[in-house]
Amino acid sequence: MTVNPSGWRPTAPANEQGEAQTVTGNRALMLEEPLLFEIGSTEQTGVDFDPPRDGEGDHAKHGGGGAVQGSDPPPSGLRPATSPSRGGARLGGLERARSIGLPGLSEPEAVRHYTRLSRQNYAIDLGLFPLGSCTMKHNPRLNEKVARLPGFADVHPLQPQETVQGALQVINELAFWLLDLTGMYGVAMSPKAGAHGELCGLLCIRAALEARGDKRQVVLVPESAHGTNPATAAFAGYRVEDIPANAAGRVDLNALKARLGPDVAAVMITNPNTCGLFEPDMIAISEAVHGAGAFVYCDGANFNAIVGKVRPGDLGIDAMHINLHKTFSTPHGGGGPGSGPVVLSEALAPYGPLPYAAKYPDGTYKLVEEEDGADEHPDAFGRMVAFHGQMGMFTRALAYILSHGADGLKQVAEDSVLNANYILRSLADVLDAPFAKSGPCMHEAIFSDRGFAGGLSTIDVAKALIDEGFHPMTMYFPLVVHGAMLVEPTETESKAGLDQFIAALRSIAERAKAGDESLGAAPIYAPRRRLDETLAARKPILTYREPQPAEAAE
Amino acid sequence: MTVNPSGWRPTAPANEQGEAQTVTGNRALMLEEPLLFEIGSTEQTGVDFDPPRDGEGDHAKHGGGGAVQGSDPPPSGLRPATSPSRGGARLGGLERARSIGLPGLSEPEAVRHYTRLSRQNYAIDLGLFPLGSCTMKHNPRLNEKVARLPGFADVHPLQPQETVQGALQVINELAFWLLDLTGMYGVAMSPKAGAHGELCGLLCIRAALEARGDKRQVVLVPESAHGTNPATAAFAGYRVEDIPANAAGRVDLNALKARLGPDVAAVMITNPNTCGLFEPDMIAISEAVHGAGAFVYCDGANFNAIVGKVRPGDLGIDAMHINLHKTFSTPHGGGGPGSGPVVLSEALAPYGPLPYAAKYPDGTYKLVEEEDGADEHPDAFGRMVAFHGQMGMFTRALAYILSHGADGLKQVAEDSVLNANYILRSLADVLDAPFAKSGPCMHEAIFSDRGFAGGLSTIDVAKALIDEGFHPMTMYFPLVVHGAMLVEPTETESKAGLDQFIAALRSIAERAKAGDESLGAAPIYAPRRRLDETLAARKPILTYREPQPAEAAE
Amino acid sequence: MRYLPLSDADRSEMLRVIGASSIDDLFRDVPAELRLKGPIEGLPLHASEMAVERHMTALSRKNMVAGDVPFFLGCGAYKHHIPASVDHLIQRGELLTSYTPYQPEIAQGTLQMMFEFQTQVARLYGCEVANASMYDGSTAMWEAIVMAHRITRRKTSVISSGVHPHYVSVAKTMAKFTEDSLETALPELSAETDAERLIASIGEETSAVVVQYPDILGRITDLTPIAEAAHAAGALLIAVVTEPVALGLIKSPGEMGADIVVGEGQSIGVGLQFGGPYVGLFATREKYVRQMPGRLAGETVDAEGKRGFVLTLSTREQHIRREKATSNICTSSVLCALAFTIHLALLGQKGLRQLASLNHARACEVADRLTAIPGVELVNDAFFNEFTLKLPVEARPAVHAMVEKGVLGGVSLGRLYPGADPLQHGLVIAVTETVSEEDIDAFETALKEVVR
Amino acid sequence: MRYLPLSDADRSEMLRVIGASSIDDLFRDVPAELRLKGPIEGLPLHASEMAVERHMTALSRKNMVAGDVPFFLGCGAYKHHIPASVDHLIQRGELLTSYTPYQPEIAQGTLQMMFEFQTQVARLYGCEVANASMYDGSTAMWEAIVMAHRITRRKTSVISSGVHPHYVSVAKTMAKFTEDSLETALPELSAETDAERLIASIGEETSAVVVQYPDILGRITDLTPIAEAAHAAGALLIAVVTEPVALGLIKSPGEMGADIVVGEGQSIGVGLQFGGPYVGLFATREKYVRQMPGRLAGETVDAEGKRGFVLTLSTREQHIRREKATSNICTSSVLCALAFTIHLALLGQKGLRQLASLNHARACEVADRLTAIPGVELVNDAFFNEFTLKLPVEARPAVHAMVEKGVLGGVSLGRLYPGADPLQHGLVIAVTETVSEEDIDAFETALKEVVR
Ligand SMILES: Cc1ncc(COP(=O)(O)O)c(C=O)c1O
Ligand SMILES: Cc1ncc(COP(=O)(O)O)c(C=O)c1O
Repeated sequence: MTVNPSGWRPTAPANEQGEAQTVTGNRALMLEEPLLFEIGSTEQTGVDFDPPRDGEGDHAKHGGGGAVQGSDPPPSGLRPATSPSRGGARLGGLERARSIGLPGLSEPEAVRHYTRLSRQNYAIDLGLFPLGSCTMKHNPRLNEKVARLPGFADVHPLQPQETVQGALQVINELAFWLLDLTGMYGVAMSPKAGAHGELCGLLCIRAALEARGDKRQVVLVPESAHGTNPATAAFAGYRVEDIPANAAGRVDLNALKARLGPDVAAVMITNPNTCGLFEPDMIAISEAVHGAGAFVYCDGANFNAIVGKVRPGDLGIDAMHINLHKTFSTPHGGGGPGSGPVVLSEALAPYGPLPYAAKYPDGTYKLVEEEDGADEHPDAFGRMVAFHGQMGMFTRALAYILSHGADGLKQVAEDSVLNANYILRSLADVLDAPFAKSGPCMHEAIFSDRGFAGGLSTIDVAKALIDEGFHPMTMYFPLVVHGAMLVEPTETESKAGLDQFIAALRSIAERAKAGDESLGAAPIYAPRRRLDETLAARKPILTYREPQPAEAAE
Repeated sequence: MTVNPSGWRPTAPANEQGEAQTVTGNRALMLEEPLLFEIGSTEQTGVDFDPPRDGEGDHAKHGGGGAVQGSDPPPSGLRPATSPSRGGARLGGLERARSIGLPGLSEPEAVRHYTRLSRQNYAIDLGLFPLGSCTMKHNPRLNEKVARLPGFADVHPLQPQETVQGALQVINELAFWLLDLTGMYGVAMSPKAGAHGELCGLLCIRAALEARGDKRQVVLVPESAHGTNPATAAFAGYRVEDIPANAAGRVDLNALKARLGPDVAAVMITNPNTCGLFEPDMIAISEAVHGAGAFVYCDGANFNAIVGKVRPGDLGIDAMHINLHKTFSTPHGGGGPGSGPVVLSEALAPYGPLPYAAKYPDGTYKLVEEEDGADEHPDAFGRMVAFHGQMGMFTRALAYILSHGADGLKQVAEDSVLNANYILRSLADVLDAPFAKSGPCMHEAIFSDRGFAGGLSTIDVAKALIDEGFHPMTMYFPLVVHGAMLVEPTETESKAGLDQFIAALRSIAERAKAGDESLGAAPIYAPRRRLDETLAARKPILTYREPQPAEAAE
Repeated sequence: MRYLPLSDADRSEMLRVIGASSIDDLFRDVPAELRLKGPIEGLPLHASEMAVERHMTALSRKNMVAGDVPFFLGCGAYKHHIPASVDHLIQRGELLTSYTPYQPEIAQGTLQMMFEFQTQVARLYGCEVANASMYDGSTAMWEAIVMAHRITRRKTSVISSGVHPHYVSVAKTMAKFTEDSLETALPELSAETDAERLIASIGEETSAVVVQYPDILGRITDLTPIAEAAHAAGALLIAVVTEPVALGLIKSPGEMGADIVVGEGQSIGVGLQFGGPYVGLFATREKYVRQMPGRLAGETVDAEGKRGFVLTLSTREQHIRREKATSNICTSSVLCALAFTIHLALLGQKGLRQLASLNHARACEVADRLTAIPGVELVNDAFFNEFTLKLPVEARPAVHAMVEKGVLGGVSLGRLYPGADPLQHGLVIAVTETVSEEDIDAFETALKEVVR
Repeated sequence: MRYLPLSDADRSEMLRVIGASSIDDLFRDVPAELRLKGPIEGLPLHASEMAVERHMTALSRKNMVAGDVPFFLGCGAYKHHIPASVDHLIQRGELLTSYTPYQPEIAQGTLQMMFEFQTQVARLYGCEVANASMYDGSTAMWEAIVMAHRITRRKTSVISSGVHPHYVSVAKTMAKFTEDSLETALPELSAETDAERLIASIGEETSAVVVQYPDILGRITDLTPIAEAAHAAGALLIAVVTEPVALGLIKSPGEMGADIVVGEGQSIGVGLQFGGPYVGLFATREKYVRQMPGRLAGETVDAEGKRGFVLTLSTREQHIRREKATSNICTSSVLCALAFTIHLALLGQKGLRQLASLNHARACEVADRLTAIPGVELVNDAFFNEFTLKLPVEARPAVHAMVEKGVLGGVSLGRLYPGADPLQHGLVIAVTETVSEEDIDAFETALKEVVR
């Protein structure tokens, strides 16, 4: 390992503040960390094994210890099982001979490597994370605790059902409350994330249409929709067409009506939409769509704004996915795992996938799989995943729903909307808010880059927020707003926290309008300055390659 | 809360690098955090209670929820016990009327407050923590896991003994291995930390002396001893006198012999001593002390250097405390909890305190308390603590000992000594190592500030190490070395980590000798620059006081 | 409510600033008649943490815990010991509560770990590149089939009968809608895999051959001939690995010529969790990277020339390419990938090899012990840590009978292939390092009793 | 070995740099004949994490878990529900694995939390200042007696019969060696505390009066008269609080004139842990701060004028003053103090008051239910969440008999005061928010049966 693990060299351009450089490249608590492959060794391991017996001689040389040596009192747990004389003899000649090239770390090195790396991340636990459309709310620690109860964490998906009644009850109870909160008829629990839920919903629609021998080809998607919507429609074999928006940032009802026809299978609406606005014509939209023999898919990623306030089932929606990792607080974990249950209308429920957890009058629970599917759920369109869905997210989401309860969830929606409108109105004088005149927003506030001095754009504002100690908002999405800044504070932010954010964004916005070039250099205090994404894409380096001896020397 | 929670004001002296200041005072991931009392409110709480029943109306107004409202399936766990109509009626008129002034935080605010604060700390998990005499080694995560098993974490100290056999077995097994590793005769498990163990040891000695009607008044302690040694001797009612050291940094045997006499109760030796040196005359010392009718107390804080290599019992020691939070890896936690079991010679064992966990031939365990003490342990000098000692540390230390085993612990001592000598020899050319000529050191290397340019001292080197991403070594201790720098790497550091540390310290040492004034400004990258300790001591502010309206305004 | 920081005073002050008279004012776009008047019906009001914890604990106790009994289940999910430090580290707020690393300057932790993960997966699979995770093994397999379709512009894939039946149903379900055609078959209780059938059925319409290694019955066979046959016909070989620990001991699919290797990563770092969340692994050849689904972390430099990492090749992805994306995946399974990379970094090659050989040795012992029971036959010639027994009785009732004796004694093929009569006597048994001598004794005793 | 990063190659390279021929070369100061030749005898060789975890788990399962049964024990250790976030936070490496904050520039996290803790403790106790923690309540009480001795230059303290017997034994043990004299007595099973005896026995040799509040029998009484009497005689009042939750509902000792208030903080954030580690709380008047033992965090500014915190008034402490220090304490119980401050910050005044009133209401209910059992009498008039019953039978066997019925039904005074006949029928019962309706039913049934 080189003394200075970062790429930094004294010859590299000294940064603006002409900082005193350190020998290590570290800056006190901001520590540079080399790659695993630069510090680990294939001869090192952070996992010990109990001593070999005959036949395990194979890894005797790897030095398992002799925990069984005479000990008084003899630690009962410390006796490994013996193993047979024939170990290693039944691999059909497929032994892996070559080095795999996987470095190992001792536990102290590993804890330090990952602790240091983690400290280079921003997270909800550090501060406001107003990433629009992502609902980065606080993740309750109780949820982490219950998900780790051995009765949930250490249970195999194929255990006989009499041994997993509690697990099935969790799925069933959560399904029950999701239906209660959405006013829908059925729910598919197995989708692994929102996009997977979208796919599940569209497949239900397609199955329903095919059941009536109807081969429709087109799915209509607003321009403002999240990328997963068109991608999913295409993945499900549909042709995607745009729905135009009106000046108020909503679906243009008349344009939609005009386009509807016998070739349209479904309309995908996001409500509240990605501009953070509720679709006031939702019922008219649903009626028009149903009138044309199509179905209404609702992207429920923004359900947080209305949970406990209005039930999607009352809006004429046929299918909607719910991101448990957004509205129901399961941690995002740097990019998943998520969970995307899909609630279904009476028309679509029969086509939902297998398996599902059913409750029987005698209080027992059953996982309905292919075997019983034929009788109990004959029209199921199929199966979306191996096993039964994201159990680890179900336990967390159920704990969250029971913790908040009916009163708490209503408050969640109200506070998330209140926080967003507070930001919207507190900054409307310095930032262009294209839809502000059309009234209040829902859970997120959207601004444009209108009025910024030439050469400065949304990204400069975003990066300057980093220096101020905040995660930037969603940038340049949705596409319908120029240089969009989509700010979703969520309900778990305090007023004091919002006030600090508003003050910071206000000053940055003023600098952007005044043409303060220094914004272009932001961030200056983060672990890294702006990164060269073009270089990364032009010649992709996607895995580590050991340096040639020459380089290694340095 | 003010927008800028730190004391920083634009008017304050801009720091050396003339950094661009932020509105919030934050620097990207280095976040300023106000005091709990500045962000919390006495009306806010992060703990919910279940709904009031008659008589608990008392806190009904605090809005407990109605978890019991009709729910299907009824979450069984969600029913609180009812309470009587007389609640609050039996306080003997002592109700607390006045506001307590304790602010509360919601869970999201609390998680953020403490996460941000934690990020202002250095820790073993971040990097090398070579604090001499403190043995800051890696704390295995397995230990944290086992200490939290409900069977250990959720057991009451006064449960009937038939319900805590496993807990008693842990104490007994750990005691068994500590005796095995030290070659001593008995062990007192209840002391809460090293200093408490010292006290326990001296009280055993005093009890033994009094048992033979011997009222000795003096305890001899080397100048190089840790402050707790003389403090403990005084606390136990003894007069403290110095033992001089020789040029090689060891106890001056002849001077000691000369001082020994009928008034000397005990000699407190640290071995390996606080200069990181083994006392080669230890046996001669013990013989001399015993010859004079006194006892040998050994400060075992440095046991890590010799564990599994030599048994203190073979060195003629009568009592020695073991810091489980050093040698046996229980986490230091920012200043405890620790645990300081004391191993005793045959001469002192009868006087050890109550209670203790005894194993009986039938395989059962008994906690011997005052009740049975009279029969089973009549000479016990008394009791050191309520209950039975640091169970949470015992489980961790036992897991550690079993994990390392006999071979692992020997390796621990060897690697800790190897690492220290590697540092000693790698820096001997740039730093003055007063005892280097006398041979190898044990687990820690000591340097002096000899050769630093005028105006620069040990503290400047220490603070510069902070910028380089390391915790400083122990400074100005022991007192016998001028500007002492006591470096204890421990065995859980990799060679690569040591090489980086050596390179950093080398460059700083060179700057110190060259008189580089900028060292005086270090640290510049830490959450705070050097703090004014004189001001803190001159007018102590030890608790928060709400600002007067005037100040509050700003 | 403990998760909500706003006080009533804050709320009214904020409404004042906004210029709204009431909170409902802000919901004015929601048709008034549909707005719920009070807390929604049915759901109880909020509950204390203690009450919720007790409810969840009560539910958890209705399940039989794998770690509490002799346990021998596999078939796509394996019980391995996970070092305590893994869970400790992934619970750090900076990893647990961060989002997909869209802002690389303050997401280097996740990005570097993704890059390290990609490298580990590629090396474990013997491939050139890997992505930063898919949902799980079953969805990864479908994405691989679609990817092969894109690369070869062919629509027919031949799926080995040794592929996990859930994986096959997922593929069949999707194929219905994408008009891909899949050739599938039921496995047979024989030591032979269907390699020959596969090779025979490769044609010029074939986009890919899909094989599982080790397969659903625990069988392992050299993939080289299949790879050669596929390549000769211009088709790809897709290999599916449900037990990554195996690759510490046996050849990687990449070494044997597989073009795309996908699989389940659950075995390493993730745990059983009743089936999810798990983590899909996905690796392939460098030349196909632009056809690959999922997130990719790539190396670059920052404005000061320091090395750093970013999400890259996003032009493959839905948020840029929308309907033209290689997949609709967005949120994947990064936290599980972090657990995987941490556990694998702790193991390293040395530990992984020890773990794998310990698993195999233990499995061999169990196979010997159980086949000594009269009437019990071993189906496999070769296997890693999982093998199939042919019992003298139907396996499914036998499994339930063993539960009565407190033993979780494998997965019956009847559970996986309901109605497939020739398979009803098949019992698939997985043996890992967590199996103790006492566990083996208990299993042996229980099985003896239920087969007699 | 998994905790040791050095490889054999590293070791020999390092020996080369050092110029030593072997590792034993470095141990040359240790008499050769005493150096162990190989691994020490007796102790087994190293073991896998899995094996150690299994051994420890097996031991843990030999204990009856408080949370699994109806549980009513107190007497200095109380079972309260601790929010999951508390343990999550104190497990952050930056808090768990840091040392005493000697380098304040990189220890502001611990230091600010200490400062916040000191403020919370002072306010809870109704005092001006508090330190950053002692080992536990019992050692804190002894330190308080020594401190009073220093302040008053008197050596006799009068200890209430209501003080926890373990605390008294600790004090007696120490007093033997410091020549302090302590006046103590056994408690009586009456509603009255010994306040009058205490007042009566105050003389001009008295350094301090020591009372526990609520006391060992759960009794609470106004401390004001005792404080006045003590002050009139130039003595101090030391109050001991073993259940801090009580102070959410009843007057603080400080409000009633106590000069030093010490106690056990375990109830808040720490948990039962079979008796340790716990955390000692220590508060007093500003004017006595320089006589106070233990660490203190104080506010100051850094070179840029930013507010920061440091350890201060160290001239009281052993590392500076050595034999003249106010105490020999060094490592105290900071991590438990952090758990305490986090839990108390989550509660806040509002939550603490709710928690305390819930505890009291529940305790009142249990007292009513149990005293309805024929022959069972309530000793207390006033109490918080703990009270004493006089049973018609000896309490100690009754407690064991209840264990047979799966109920942990309180602490018998026979356990605390072996041989003190008048107390043998006394049973001390603590009731907290964790007690459910079902627990109360089970307890009532069990007690009925054992007293009949
Ligand atoms: C509006 C919208 N739709 C769909 C998705 C996709 O959900 P997921 O990332 O869980 O697949 C997201 C999440 O980013 C979203 O914001
Ligand atoms: C040499 C020495 N003796 C005694 C002690 C006191 O131990 P503790 O802090 O556990 O009371 C220490 C710890 O700092 C020490 O280093």
